[in-house]
This record gives sequence, C-alpha cells and structure tokens, in this order.
Amino acid sequence: MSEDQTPENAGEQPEESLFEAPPMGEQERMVEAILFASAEPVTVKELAGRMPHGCDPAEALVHLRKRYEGRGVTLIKVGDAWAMRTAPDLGFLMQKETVETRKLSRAAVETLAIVAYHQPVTRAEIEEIRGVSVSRGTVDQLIELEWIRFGRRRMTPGRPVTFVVTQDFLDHFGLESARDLPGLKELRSAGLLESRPAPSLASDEDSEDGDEDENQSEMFDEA
Amino acid sequence: MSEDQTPENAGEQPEESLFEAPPMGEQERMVEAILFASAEPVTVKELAGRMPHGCDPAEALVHLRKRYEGRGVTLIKVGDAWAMRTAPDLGFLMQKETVETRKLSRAAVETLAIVAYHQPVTRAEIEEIRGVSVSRGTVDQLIELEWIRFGRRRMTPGRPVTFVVTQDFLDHFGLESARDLPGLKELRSAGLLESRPAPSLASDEDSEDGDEDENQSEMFDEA
Amino acid sequence: MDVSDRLAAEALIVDVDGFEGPLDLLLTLSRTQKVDLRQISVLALAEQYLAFIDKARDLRLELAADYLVMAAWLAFLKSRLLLPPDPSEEGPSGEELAAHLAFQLERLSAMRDHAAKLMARDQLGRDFFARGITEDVTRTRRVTYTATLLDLMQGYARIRTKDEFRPFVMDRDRVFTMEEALGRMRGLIGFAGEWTDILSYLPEGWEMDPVKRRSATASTFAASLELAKEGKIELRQGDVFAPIQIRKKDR
Repeated sequence: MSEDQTPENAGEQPEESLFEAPPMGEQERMVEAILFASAEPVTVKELAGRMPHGCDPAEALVHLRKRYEGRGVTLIKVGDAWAMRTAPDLGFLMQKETVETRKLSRAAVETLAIVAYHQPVTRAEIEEIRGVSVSRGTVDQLIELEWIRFGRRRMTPGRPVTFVVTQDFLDHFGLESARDLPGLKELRSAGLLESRPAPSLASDEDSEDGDEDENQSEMFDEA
Repeated sequence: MSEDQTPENAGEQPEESLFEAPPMGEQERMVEAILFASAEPVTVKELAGRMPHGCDPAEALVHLRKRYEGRGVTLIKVGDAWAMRTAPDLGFLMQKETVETRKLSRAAVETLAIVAYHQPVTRAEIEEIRGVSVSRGTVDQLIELEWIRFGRRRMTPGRPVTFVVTQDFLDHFGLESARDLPGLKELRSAGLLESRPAPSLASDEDSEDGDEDENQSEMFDEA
Repeated sequence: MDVSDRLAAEALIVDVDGFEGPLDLLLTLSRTQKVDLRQISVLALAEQYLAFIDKARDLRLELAADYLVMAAWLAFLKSRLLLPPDPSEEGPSGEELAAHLAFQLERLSAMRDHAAKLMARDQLGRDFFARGITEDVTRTRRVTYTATLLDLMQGYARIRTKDEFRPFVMDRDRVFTMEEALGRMRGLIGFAGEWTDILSYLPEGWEMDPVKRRSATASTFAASLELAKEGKIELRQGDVFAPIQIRKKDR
C-alpha cells in the first residue's frame, strides 16, 4: 500500500515514513468502527485525523460502502460527512405499535345505544333521552370508531344534523340491521333490564321507542 | 398467497397466515438493522416481537454473526441478548467516544468481583470474605451503575437479600455470561469459591464472634 | 520477634487507615513471608500482627475495635499453637483455626487478583463501543375500543329504566299530581252542595292541552275517590262513560 505514496507526501508528514499504513482491509475496519460508534456523521478529514498516518479513509469508504450495499445498514453521505443508517426499507422495524384495548365509556355506550335504537337522531334528542348533555368528544369518538356517521339533516328549524349507525357498527355487533336490536320487552325477559316499575304508573314501560310525550300519554290512556 | 386461506384462519390470525416469513437473507438484514439501531443488547424474543410473523431471529443471528466475524464491528452475545460492538482492538481510534468513568474505589472493585464470582451472595458473606464491613455507599454505587442488583432472598434465618450481577455488567465487561468470568474455573477447583465455615470455638470468647458464626452458618447452608 | 520483623512492622505503621480491616492488614503482613499463602506460617503472622498492634499503641494511633478483636483472637490462637493440645479442651485445634485463617487470606487474595483481572478486561465505553447514533424505536400506541352487544343493550336499558321515573322528576309542568288535585278540591268542595261534574274541578289552563287534560282528569278523579273514602263527598255515575258527578256530603 505504501508503494503508491509519493515521496512528496512522505516529506510533508514525517510519521508516514516511519510506519507503513495498515492494509486496506484494516482501514476499512477502522472506518467501520468509527462510523458505528460516532454520535455524528464523520468527515473524511476527521477520519484521516483519527486513523493512523498514511491511511486513505476515502478509499476505505468506497470499499465499505460496497460491503454494506443491500444490507440492513447502509453507508450514507450527509453533507460532506459519512454515517451509517438502517436501510430505509426496514424503517418499519423501528416502530413498535402497541394496541391497547379499552372498554368504551358508559357515556359512549349509551350514546351509541340511543343512536342505534332511535336513528336518525339529533344531538338534542340524544341529550333529551339521556337526560344529560352529550360531550363533543363522545360523538367524535364514535365517529372515529366508524360506528356512527352523519345522517340527513332534519327538516325542522335549524336543520339539525342527525346521526345513524354504520355498516361497521352492524358488523361489529353482529347485526343484520339496526331493527334487529332487541326491544325493551326482550331486554327485560333476558334479565337485562331490572324490573323497577314506577310507583302507581302503568306497566307499559316497554312501549317502543316513540318520543317521550307519546309514552306518557299512552300510559295515561291505559290507566 | 391468500388462496389457501380458510376464512376461519384469516379471521383469527391475519398476520400469521396472510404472509409467509421473509427469506432468511431478509431476516438477516432485519436483525442487522435492529441491532445496529440499538445501543442496548436486544433479546431474541424482542427481535421476534419486532420482526414479521414466522421469522427465526435465532437462525438469522447465526448467519449475521458469521458475517461480522473479523469486522470492525462485531456481534456479541450478552446474557440472552445480542448487541453490536466495535472490535476491542480498535479502541484506540475512539478517544473521542471514550466515556470518562468515575474511578471505582478499591472497596467497590473488590465488592463487585466478590458478587460476580460468588453470586448470589449476601452482604454478610461479602463482609466475611473482605474481613471488613461493606459500606452502604459501596453497594449503592454498584447498584447505581446497574452492575449489581438484588437477587432472591436467601432461605435462611433472617431471609437476607442476595446480590447478583446484571446484564449491564456482562455488557460492560464483554462477557457472554457470568460463567465466562476470568479464572472462574481455577478459583472453583482451588476451593476458593466455597463458603468454608470457621471452626467454631467452644465458648464465646467475645460477643462479636457471635454474629460471625451466624453468617457462617448461612454460608454453611449454601454449601 | 527479630529485627527485620520489627522493621517491617514499623514500615507498615505509617498509616493504619490505609488498611481495609484486620484481614487486609494480615494479608499485607503475610507478603513479608514471601511464600505461598498455603504454606504460610500463621504463628509468625500472628506475631507480626501483635507486634504491629503494640507498635501502633506505643504511637498512640487510634485503632478500630475490630483490629483489637483480631489481636485478641490471634493471641489466643498463638497460645493454642504453642501449647501442647489439652485433651480435655473442646473445640477446634489451633491447627484447624490456623488453617481457616490461611484459607481466608488466600480467598481474599484470590478475589483481589480476580478483581484486577476483571478490571483489566476490555470495557464498554473504553475499549469497545456501542452504537453512537441510536435509532429509537418509536412506540406508537393505538387504542381500540370495544363494546359488546350486551354492553349496548344494557346501556340502553339503563337509560330506559331512568325514563320510567321521568314524569315525577322532569315533566312536572305537564303533570297534575293527585296531591295538587286534592288540595284544589278540598278548597272547592265546601261550595259544592249540588251534584257537579268532576271535570268542572279541572284547574284553569288544563282543559285544552290533551296531555295536561288527561293528567288533570286522572288526578282529579283519583282525588275525588280519596275524598269519598274520607267521607267528605259522594260520587255518582249515571251510566258507563257518563259524566262522574260529586257533591259535598253533609255529616
């Protein structure tokens, strides 16, 4: 290797003549180790400064680059410096996706249930049925889950948007259609509804989902 | 690929059945990229968790280790994990990367060696070997360096805690396992790792010996 | 104790603090014997140690208690080693005790040597290096929410169960309660000497709205039953669906 050293160079750097530069294979190893351990990209000049005299890091880089071609790690040039990086196509390995399953909040479950049983339903109607206001986050969450979506606007003053359940919803809950949802009577007979008849009121709580006023008048009619 | 999928499988484990494991060359690249990107040793289990389903990181590691033999960067085993490290003979190039470590006190070095060679070892046993009490600071320092940690409690009266060395310790000293400690075999065959009880004196010459005897009985139980 | 021993002890006396306990001191003293620790003369070592302690006392150096305990023990050991064994004496012989001390010294010495070997190994961050630019694994957390059909139905059931109580809590403005009807009728009944349709007792403003009318009718009817039970009024109805009439009952 030292044969290609011109005498001029040797004259400039006296150490060169004292020791022969290591073989190119060794120089390649050195460049490899330096680039691996360095926290920042390293310039050729810096490499030369750190390697024994007479080394040719530029040439070593050419060899090294070839060696890493197609590997999981590649040699890249950053400005006038060099660095090792994982191959771009393997970037997915540097991501770890953890999937966390959480139970839907009670507010979300109830809102979802109301949309399912009463669709198309406006936000005001949901609030009326639940008796509490529905937070934006709850609706957004259900939309994000793609379990509810916007339906047609209601043709009433203010033209409020309505919500309906999606096909994803039906798929998730194993329903052919929202009409397959069990009615209150079935819920009760399945033991899902605690039987708490209101005192002195008629027994027909099971009246299907009409609106509240209707329910009440029905109750009185039967009294 | 998907033709042979029965719908049941597809539903249950989409990842496993939809894709075949990548060819071994690709798996080798993946292991290379992951190990390159990490400063900490990575276990085979972690590798498997990050690579696509069906990969065999253990086999890929065998290939990769061979590939890096004699390079400037090598693949080393630390406990049950693997890491990329620069070849030790190139340390001289790394003055820039060298981390100045706090010089360990003689007490700390000896305590560390005793834990490494005698592990699991109780504080009383360390004191018995060194003939002097172990200061809290010494143990704290070694724990802080993450070179020793608490092991299981010894099932002897008082249930004393034991100390063992950590993976960081192995990593720091380039050891594949604690069995590779220098001169371990010789020490063992010379009987110097046995806990040999002091011949107990008939009468209590002085009260201080009382403690000593207890400690020794612990070591006795171990033997 | 010969002169050379004394000299050696004197050289060591400079700094007692330099020793890490009596065992360390003994190990250092043992080096003057220049023999394998397995061949060491424990008797000579004991004498060296005791001389050292004496010297330290002469110089009024403060010695930690464990140095003195060791001195006492070595004096005892020395006597056992020098005197012929007493068959009546129990416990280990002087030789056994000496052998154990030698073992302790050898073990400490071995641990020192191996500690040095360990520290002489290539070390991470000094001789070999980890990756300089690490690429952290970015952890993305994806949260999926689950709910079962059961959750859904239970949620709905919860709301509907709540609805049953709503007339009492929420919709009072459209419900005329029996208590209200009773109060109203008790005030009016004094004037009702003749048979009067109970519908005339409906409060003002409750006759037109069908919902309110129904509620007021029901509660007024219920209240009249209550008043009849109390014996305050009489009730009559001419025919099915005919108007129900009431009048004050005179006692």
